[in-house]
Amino acid sequence: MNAPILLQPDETFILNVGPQHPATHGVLRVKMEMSGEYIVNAETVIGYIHRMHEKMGELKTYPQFLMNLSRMDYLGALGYSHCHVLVVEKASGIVVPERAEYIRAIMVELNRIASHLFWFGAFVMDLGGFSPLMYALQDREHILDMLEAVTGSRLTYCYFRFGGLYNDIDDDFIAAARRFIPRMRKSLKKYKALVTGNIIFRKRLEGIAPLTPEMCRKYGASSAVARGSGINFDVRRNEPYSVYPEFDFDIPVYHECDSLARYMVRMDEIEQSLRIVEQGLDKLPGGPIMPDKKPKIIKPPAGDYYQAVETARGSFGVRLVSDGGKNPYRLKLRSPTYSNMHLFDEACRGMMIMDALAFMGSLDLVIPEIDR
Amino acid sequence: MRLTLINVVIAVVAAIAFAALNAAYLVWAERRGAARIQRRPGPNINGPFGLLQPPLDGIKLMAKQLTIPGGADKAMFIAAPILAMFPAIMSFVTIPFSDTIVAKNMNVGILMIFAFASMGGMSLVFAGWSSRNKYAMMSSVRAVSQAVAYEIPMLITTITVVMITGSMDLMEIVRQQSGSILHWNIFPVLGNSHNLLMPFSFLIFFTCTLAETNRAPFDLGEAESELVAGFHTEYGSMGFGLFFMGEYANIVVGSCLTTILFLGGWNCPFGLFPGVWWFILKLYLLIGTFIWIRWTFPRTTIYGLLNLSWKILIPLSLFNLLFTAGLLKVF
Amino acid sequence: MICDKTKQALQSLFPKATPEPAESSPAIPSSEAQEKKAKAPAPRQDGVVERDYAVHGYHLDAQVSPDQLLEAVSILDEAAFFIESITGVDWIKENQLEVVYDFSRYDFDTCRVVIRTRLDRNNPVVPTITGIYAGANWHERETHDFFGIKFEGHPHLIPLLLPEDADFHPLLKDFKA
Amino acid sequence: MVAYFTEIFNGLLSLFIGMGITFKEFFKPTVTVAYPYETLTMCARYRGHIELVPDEEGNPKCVVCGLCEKACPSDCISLAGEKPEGGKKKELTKYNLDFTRCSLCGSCVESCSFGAIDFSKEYNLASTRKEDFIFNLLQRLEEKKK
Amino acid sequence: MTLALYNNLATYLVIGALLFGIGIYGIVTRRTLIGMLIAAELILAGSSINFMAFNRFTAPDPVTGQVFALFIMAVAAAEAAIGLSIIIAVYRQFKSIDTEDAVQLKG
Amino acid sequence: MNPSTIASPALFSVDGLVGVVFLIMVAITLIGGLIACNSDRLVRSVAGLIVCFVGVAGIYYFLNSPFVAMMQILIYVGAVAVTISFAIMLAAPEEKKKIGITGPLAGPLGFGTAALLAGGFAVLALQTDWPVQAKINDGSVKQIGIQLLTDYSMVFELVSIVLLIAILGALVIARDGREGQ
Repeated sequence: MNAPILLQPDETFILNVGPQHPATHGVLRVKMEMSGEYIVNAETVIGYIHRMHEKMGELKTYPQFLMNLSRMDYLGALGYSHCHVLVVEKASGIVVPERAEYIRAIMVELNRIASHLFWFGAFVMDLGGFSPLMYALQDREHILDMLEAVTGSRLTYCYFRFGGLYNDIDDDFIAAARRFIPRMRKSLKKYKALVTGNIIFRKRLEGIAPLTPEMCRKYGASSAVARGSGINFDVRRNEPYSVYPEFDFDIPVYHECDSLARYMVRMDEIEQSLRIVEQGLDKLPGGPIMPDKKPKIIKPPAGDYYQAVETARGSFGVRLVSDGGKNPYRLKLRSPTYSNMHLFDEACRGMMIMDALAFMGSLDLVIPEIDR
Repeated sequence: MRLTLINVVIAVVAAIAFAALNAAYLVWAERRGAARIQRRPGPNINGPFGLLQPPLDGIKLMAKQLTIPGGADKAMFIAAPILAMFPAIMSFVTIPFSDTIVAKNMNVGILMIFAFASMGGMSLVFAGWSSRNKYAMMSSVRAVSQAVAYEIPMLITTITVVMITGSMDLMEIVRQQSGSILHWNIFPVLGNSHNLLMPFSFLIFFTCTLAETNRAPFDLGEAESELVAGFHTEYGSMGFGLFFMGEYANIVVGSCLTTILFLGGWNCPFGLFPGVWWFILKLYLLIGTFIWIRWTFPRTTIYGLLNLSWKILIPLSLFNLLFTAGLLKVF
Repeated sequence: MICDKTKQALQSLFPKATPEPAESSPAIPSSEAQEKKAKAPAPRQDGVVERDYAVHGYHLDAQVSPDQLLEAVSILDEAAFFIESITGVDWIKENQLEVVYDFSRYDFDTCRVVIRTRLDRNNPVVPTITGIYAGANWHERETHDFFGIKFEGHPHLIPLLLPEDADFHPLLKDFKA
Repeated sequence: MVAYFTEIFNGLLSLFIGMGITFKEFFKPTVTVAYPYETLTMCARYRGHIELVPDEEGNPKCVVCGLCEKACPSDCISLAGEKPEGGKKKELTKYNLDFTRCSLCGSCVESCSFGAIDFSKEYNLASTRKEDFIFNLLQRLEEKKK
Repeated sequence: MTLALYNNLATYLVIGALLFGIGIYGIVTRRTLIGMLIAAELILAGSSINFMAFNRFTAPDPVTGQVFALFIMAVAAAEAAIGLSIIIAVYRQFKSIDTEDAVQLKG
Repeated sequence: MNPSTIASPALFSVDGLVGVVFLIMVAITLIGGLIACNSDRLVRSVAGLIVCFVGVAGIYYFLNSPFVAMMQILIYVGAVAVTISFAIMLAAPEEKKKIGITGPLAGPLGFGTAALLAGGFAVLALQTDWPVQAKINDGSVKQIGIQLLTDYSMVFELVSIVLLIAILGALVIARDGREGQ
């Protein structure tokens, strides 16, 4: 951003970035008012793949709605299901066996690594580097294989059940996960040398799109967007849920506030998730994966309940308003990228288009998750 | 005059054939190379190792309809891809592949290549402008500033070489590098200059070649994550095909020039059996490096690109020029 | 700790109700009786209630009238809360729409605050809080999409997730597709 | 001045390191599978579309309780059965799966307490017609019996 | 005869004169500053051709004309740079490069 | 070198083909010039200018000075045309604007003047009996270099100063406008 900003508002033109644009990762449209290469104003237009999950939630019973959550975010599906089962369990007072909670944590963390790997590849591809995407996909493929062997699907898992899990993990999975951890650590070193250390990459991200902590707060940003701006906020730590208090892991926080900081946070998070998986495998208790007694039909008592979890993309929350019936009375899904993306309009003003798109990549967008 | 004219005609035909063949098979090489780097097989269905892929792609492109977007400047829209191919083919005329394989050796051969290379940038401008597409337009503006910025250090570095050899004749430049690798202009230990900075000149020149041919990491004109496809967003069919061929032909010309100026042309590294095969070997090693670089690095920014040229390459190449001049004065 | 402070500050919005009785008002006696809420014939009175975090997932639940809203949100803004989400609930039996604002904190002094305000279903108008939280913009547009709640003073209240020409509000209970 | 040159040097070095990595990768074996020519075996828990499970005689195990139909969030299962004359149990006469709407959640298999439906391992389903994905599972089972 | 024209001084002089004429016509009829600049470049090219032709056919010293052509190029490049920066400045001032719109320049 | 004294070579002889190439060069020079002056879009004018200069370079090549020919392309196409097109992109967002003639008489008057001048020069060129020098330059770069650094060294230095001043002046003028915003 050394170049002087040449803002001539009377000579602007409108550039339609999207809904079919290679940099927007899906059907996102940004109407940019440009002055040459500089963005004067941007308006994000979302909702192209809005599916009204919240209304579906009202029309379906609790178990029937389970699989919708994994459709929200196709990269980190398990975190979203986790939140949903947690809030319903909390509301109906179902006690989850410890083993199930451990397996959930392991699975969610593996899924988080997979999601971050895909983001890493797509982000570097946004910057014009294609090979890291393929390397990241190769590593991600190991995770998908493991998850597929347990859950039966590769992307939109429907694995968590109220009170426990769909099925148990086996020794093969544990062995595969144990093999995966050192391999992933080695890959991380490769990424560090190939991408993180690369001068071109650093020059493109250093100092780009500084987001102040205050701005993050006003928009409710979470995940790496907040942590890259020096905010030590991770729902796993701030409001511990599931078995996360049992694990020893760090929350990476960077104070540079730029796109590189957001990148670094996510890369460090992969390492931290590996630590969680490692500890989870060590501590994994035996026992059942479903509670002994569980109501046949889920009918949470009337009232409203909120649960937040830290998904790969940030603080995801489900607000459940129950009237005591078989269906939720109201189910609000608070998606993290929605808030993160909202920042973009204000933050990209005065930026060059290539920096703005690099910034957009650093937000880790998954459009179905914004649109719900 | 008699022989030269026939030579020129043959050369032009040969150059077009060479350029087209190279473009086709460099695409194949690029796709295979990229696939290897990414641990994929790459095109492997059509023919052995997918070798039939390029001609089939060519047939596909030719079979397609050339669409001209509404509101486009038709004449220039059609002229631009031709202008993209033309300079590269003209440059082949004067490139000596060996002692004997040269169409028309000129005493200002380097100048000729640079003169025609400077036209290449204009084709991007015309393509971008005539498409009436905002992405294409932005791309052509980028292409102009990029072409201007990198021509300067490239020419200065070339002048350094010309100063050492004292000739703008490409064959003469190669002849002066004959002998082992130590005579080459990249390591002129035994040559007519003892310039220790020549490896850096080579790096500067190579970087500029990357930038002038719009190759990654300097492919800002067609930055797909920002400008969709840049100046050729609106092109399909053979219009796109010509741009594609032009890009690869430019790479070949750039690599030929690098080989001649720095890597001793058709000379063998050990001083044995000079011949066209050495030239071809060096040429394709350089092109391989182009491909290798493309699939390793992310793209630079436009201001990063300009900063690199104006703040690093131009000062360094100027310093190098002065250093060489001083060296020539002393020795 | 910040919970208590925020509670004090929010309670100052309700001058007539003394803090403790507000919580044990007949409509919402305690968090245990929360289940009856939906079935309770009378809508809840305005006031601040402390909730059991382990059951409900939030600490403070403040119901304010629409004209107190900006004041309440300003209190949270000054206390460095971040906006989590804004949504609505359609209480069709009571002919009311509820707008729910979720706030939380970045630091480890965890405190989730829910501010709700009830509106007449026939004329749902509420002041916008985009002046205080710029990030409320999309949330309010989304709530407008789904419930038809008008946010007075909102700079750009056009459909966000629904099509541009949508004139229906799908999350209303009487909406039929 | 020193900073200027160190930056150039470090930058160049990082570029060469990067090129070294891709060079190493160049010589590693490929990891992809040439899909139509080679296929992977699906894991044991792979969830394809559902299939009726036959008993020893090859007849469906299904007792037409309709739980799967109720459990399905997308209403893709429609089944019918009738009591044959003299028989005690209901017999399945129709079991259709509208795979175009199925989201492979597996609720139906979970809800079945008789083990009468199971996931198939089919994954390469492709067709140009929507009707091809409305499976008549009973018919499929009968074809399998033959 | 026509095919041997390239060996004739008068041919080149006529080409130079034609280019010069085209340039003059352009300068008179063009309305934008850039158009005028382009026409001026044509005039310079026409005169360069004359220098080069005399150099080839009549000059006692075989490089004088070439040197002159080179100087003309240098001057043309300088002219283009200055001219275009003026045009940009004018454009910034008047939002137009039309000579009619820039009449305020007369003071 | 009276035209009438030279016999025209046969069309398909080598010399004849050279003549044809020359005529093509002349044609593209003039056509390029006409496009440059008459098209109603400035970018087309630049394209015409480029075509014209490539033709001029070809003519220079026929005048036995490939060095100047290449410099013509390098400087005019590579620098001047690029600069002009850059200026067009910066300064002319509305291309559809009519770039016509300034008055009803300007067209014919301009054409008349231009025709008169060009015709006059042409007649002058054809009527004069030019002294012919038998010595033909060899087009060597070396000669030009020696001349530039000996006889014309002062001019050479002055030209470099002019260029330097031009660059600085251009920067100053262009920057001034920007700061005014």
